[in-house]
Amino acid sequence: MENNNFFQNKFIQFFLKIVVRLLFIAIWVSFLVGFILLSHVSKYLVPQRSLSVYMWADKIDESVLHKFEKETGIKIYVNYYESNEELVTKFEIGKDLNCDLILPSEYIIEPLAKAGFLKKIDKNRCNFIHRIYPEFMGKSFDPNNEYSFPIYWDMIGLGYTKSYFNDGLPLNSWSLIFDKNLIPCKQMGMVDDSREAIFLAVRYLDWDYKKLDENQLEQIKSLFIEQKPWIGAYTDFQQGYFLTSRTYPLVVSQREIIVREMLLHDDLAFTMPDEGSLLILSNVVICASSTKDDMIYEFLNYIYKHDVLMHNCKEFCLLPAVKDVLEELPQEYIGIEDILPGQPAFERIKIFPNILTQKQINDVWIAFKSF
Amino acid sequence: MKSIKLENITKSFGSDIILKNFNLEIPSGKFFALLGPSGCGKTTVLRMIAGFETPDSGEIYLGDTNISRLPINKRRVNTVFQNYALFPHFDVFDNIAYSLRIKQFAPEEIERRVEKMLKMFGIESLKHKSVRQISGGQQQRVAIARAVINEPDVLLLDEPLAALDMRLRERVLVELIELQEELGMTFIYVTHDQTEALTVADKLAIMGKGGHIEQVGTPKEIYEFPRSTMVASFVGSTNILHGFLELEREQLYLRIDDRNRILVPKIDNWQELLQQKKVYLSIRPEKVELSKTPLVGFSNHVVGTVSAIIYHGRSTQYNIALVNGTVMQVFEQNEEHFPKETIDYDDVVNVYWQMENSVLLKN
Amino acid sequence: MEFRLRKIALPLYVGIFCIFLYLPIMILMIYSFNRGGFPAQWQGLSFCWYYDLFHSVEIWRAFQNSICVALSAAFLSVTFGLMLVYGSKRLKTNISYFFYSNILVPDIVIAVGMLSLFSYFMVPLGLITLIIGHTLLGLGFTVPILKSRLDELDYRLVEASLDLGASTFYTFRYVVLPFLYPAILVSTLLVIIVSFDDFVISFFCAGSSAQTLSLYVFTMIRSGISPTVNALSTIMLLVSSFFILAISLLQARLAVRDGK
Amino acid sequence: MFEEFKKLIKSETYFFLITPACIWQAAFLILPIVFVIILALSFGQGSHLVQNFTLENFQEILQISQIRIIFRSIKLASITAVASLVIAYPVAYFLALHIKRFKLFFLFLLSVPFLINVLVQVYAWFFILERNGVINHLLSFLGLVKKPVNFLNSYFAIYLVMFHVYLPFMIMPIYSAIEKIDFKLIEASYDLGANFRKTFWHIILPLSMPGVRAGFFLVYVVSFGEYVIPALLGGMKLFFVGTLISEYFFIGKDWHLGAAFICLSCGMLFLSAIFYNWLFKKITMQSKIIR
Repeated sequence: MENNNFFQNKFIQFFLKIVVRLLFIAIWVSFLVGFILLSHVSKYLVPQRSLSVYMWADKIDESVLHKFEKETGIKIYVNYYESNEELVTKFEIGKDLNCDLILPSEYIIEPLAKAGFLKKIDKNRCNFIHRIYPEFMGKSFDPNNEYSFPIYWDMIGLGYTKSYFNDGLPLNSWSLIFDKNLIPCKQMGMVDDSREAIFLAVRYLDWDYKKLDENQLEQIKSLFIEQKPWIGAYTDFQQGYFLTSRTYPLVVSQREIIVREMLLHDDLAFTMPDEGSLLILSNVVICASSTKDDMIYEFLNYIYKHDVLMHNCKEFCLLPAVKDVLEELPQEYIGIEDILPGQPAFERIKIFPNILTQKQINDVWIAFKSF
Repeated sequence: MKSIKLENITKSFGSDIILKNFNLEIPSGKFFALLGPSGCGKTTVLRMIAGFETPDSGEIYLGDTNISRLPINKRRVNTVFQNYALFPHFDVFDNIAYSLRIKQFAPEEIERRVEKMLKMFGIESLKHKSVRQISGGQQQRVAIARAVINEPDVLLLDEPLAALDMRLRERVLVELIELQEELGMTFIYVTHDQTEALTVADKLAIMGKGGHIEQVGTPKEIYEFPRSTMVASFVGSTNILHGFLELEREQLYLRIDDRNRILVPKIDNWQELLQQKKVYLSIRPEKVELSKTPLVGFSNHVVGTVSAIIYHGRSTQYNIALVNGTVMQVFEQNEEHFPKETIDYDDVVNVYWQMENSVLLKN
Repeated sequence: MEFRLRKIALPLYVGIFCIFLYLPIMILMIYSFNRGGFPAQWQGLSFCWYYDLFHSVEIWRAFQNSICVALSAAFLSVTFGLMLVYGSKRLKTNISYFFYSNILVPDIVIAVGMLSLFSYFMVPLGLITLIIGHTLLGLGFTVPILKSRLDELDYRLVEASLDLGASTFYTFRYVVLPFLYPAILVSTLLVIIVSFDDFVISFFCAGSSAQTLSLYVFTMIRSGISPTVNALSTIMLLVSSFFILAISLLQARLAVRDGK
Repeated sequence: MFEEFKKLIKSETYFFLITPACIWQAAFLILPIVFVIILALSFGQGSHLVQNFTLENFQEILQISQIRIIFRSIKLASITAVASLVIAYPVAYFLALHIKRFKLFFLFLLSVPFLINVLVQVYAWFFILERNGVINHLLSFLGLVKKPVNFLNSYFAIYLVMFHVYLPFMIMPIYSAIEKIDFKLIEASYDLGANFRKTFWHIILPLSMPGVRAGFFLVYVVSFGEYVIPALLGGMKLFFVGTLISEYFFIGKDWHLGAAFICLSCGMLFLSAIFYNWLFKKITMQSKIIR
């Protein structure tokens, strides 16, 4: 009887109702949380003898990886990313990203190392260090090569259609793309990377790329705005397509993209302007969260092997940072003369140190793309 | 105020032939009703007069002008639609003023004429109400007002009462008659309800299935002298007896079974009918007398048993099964609370009627 | 004159419109059978690009991811949508209308919002986050469809069933569910298509860690023309047209069954 | 006691049923939007995303470049919505009022592009518009141009594909609105002396307005945040709202500014939508007034 009274009290009933509802909500929320946590579980589902590698597309050929898997029984999971910034974002989001090895560009290593995402490399376990050109070692982003070793290098230059420019390019200079009076064609392709574009502008203006002030950035911005009318497209991927389809006769591009097309089309050529250009280094780094050291070093030593590196370089027209491979690499895969380390032209390719903040770069880029 | 003439109209939708060589003449200034069962093509006739459909062949004349190829908006004919088709995004005033505004009358003129209409239909208070908010009867008034403000030669009404309830219908019918008298324009009223048509029309046409006219005439003519079984049975209720004709001493008899024959009036073509094996006769139930005791002075007499009694209030309907199996309906007025003679189930009764009150039908 | 304008000009216009709508897709499909790599030069019939397509490991992986995400998202959004629609009908709340907004909020806002949310709670991006995003998108489609179907259900049927002593579950299973069945099928197919086609949410909430077919097409388009993309697009087109055809037929049958 | 509890839980079954969808909506639609607003109003870095609350982000964002980009997107969305409205209306009108047979087939025909992958459609246009594409071949075959024309990487390409992709979004609501109009109303209008032009302007248009509005705002809002088409067909020469947002979040890594930009652009979107709504009301009023 008393029980009944207890339940029939309106206030109690209301209270119980709320409790039950909260209970239901809690049940569903816990289901949801469990579902989300599933994403962490996937990490434990991969086989023990496996490596997770993050890299750009077209850096290591799949056949090479298959061979490695066959030889050692270590499974390689490859994740491709499309920009260094995307990689960093991913790292910041999932702190314990299931990752062992990364092949990033040079400028991203410093922030990654600072944030503690990278592990120091044990030089004793690497058998390839002596083969790397000293020119690529000890650069400003990692002075003692504690975290990284270079594996490929490349530069920005001009790709063009020979049949359009019968006597070759009128000038071998960045003014072809920046100077209104000197542009050789109505429309051309330009890189769509703010850092690279700023560096090229600095080389054209012949400023010291190691220190830039706000005033100079303003001038670069107005240079870009001025340049816009004769730029057909800003792109990081389509340069080869633009040249071969004859959409634009002249494009600013990374060498490897153009050389890949040069192998198939005789009509194309690549050149590096006399003012010098940007050096891009691809490096190997190890994730701090990785615990698979043995396998990592086995893999590292494997990909630096002469044959393996040669295969990748020929497949994707990459330039190796390893001396014995580069010296043997046929000229057609290099696509440009006198560029090897030690030769005079090489002196004019420089790394762009991280002297600008991301915000400064953004401001320039957004401002000129808003016009 | 113009008459309408339809000549040799043929109309088909796809492979369905709705009308074939259809002819009809509608006199001017009259309330004309077009009555027929649903699906007989009466709405198609109306839509052709309005211009929504063009006839495949044949001509339509409004007065002396041929309007069969004239666009809808050029005809001086307006329609009151079945569900009124009031423009939902306009208020009452705008709905009524629509056609005047289309014709670009001066605003003051529009105001004056719409006000007049509103007053005439007694809906001044609804002037700025949305048409969605007003009742069915009010909507109907608005629809009629909208159609007649244009002062058309002919007003077409397509079953305008279908959406109203019984009680309202009777009142609106009377109002429609008054309206027609007041405006004097030709009204063409399409319906499948015979009481509406009989009440309202000066003249009416009955359409049968297959899209042809069965009979045209005043309500009285149609009711009292139907020319076909279809008309007789469609308009009001009737008893249809059949048999074959016999001529004896200049008198015409209808032999309905071996023992009974009925005296029938002569009509124009009785000689033709004499040859036919099956001839029909219509006798309205209210024109028949019923009695248990023999009566004198009637020209016809049959005997039957009562099979059903249905009490209607003002009258009682008796179903009498004749010897040959035919069932006749008889309406008796309930004139007295306590009739002298009560008729019950299974009573054997005499059925009497006068020869003149029956009609020989053409088929 | 006016009459002729509507009788001739309008159908002509609609015809041109249909050509505009379909021509690009048709050309794309035709050229996926072109032997040559360059567009617009017909060099003979060939299935080589399809051969290439079926031998690419990456495409298969992207395809598997897409299938996995689409099916999970369809299952989740239809289940949840069904529960919501039925529950809110019985509770007589209008909460369902709230889900109509999912289509109206720009994709990119949802995507960026989720990205920042996931990053704050450190949820690694991947298939799970993708499923979450697509389920949200899917709810915007399933809830309106299921709701409008449920509204057509004569509620007295449910009451009659309950009145005859059936339990809530039994009523749902044998009265409501059979009635909703076509709508459930339609919305499932729709969510699968939407999930397969979605780009923006996939791009932000998964990126490279779980590449879907859309993302794969995106990366391929970014580097220019490739006949393999033609072949892939053709297959995707045929599959989605098949699904849409199934949806249309279902709806047509539904209309017939309801005697409309 | 136990019985009572069972009863209580049973009475809340329906609440149990509606919870998961609501939680989903709250956690992944409301919460992210709230989160974007918080990000916009705060300052922080790396893993400490929210440290201090500040309005500085908006100060930073309220610059001529960003405003210009927002207006560019508004322009893009407006032109897309208005033009596809004008293009789509006759089609929807024809489909709803003039087609009697094979209606289902035509509806199917129109709903296929509606659900085809946007990227596939973009690629198809890419294929047609490019320098060696079908159009250039056709033009040179007809002798209209001597040298192939670059259609890609231009406003022309962006708008063309925007129309193509968003037209079905416009047709469907307009079609269903016109379909709902009682044909008797149109007949009544003719009957009362109106010609086609007047019937259309005073009857059909106002009555199809709900569909027009739905289609317009659907296209307007969705094309405002469009990312793929400007990115792939515009040669990345110009930033639109969609591309800038992704720039902020992926390349620029400044989430706070990105969030502030989202808030700002959504605000502008809202204001412009209010303006268009007002405009629509005006037009509806106008079309009701008969002169």
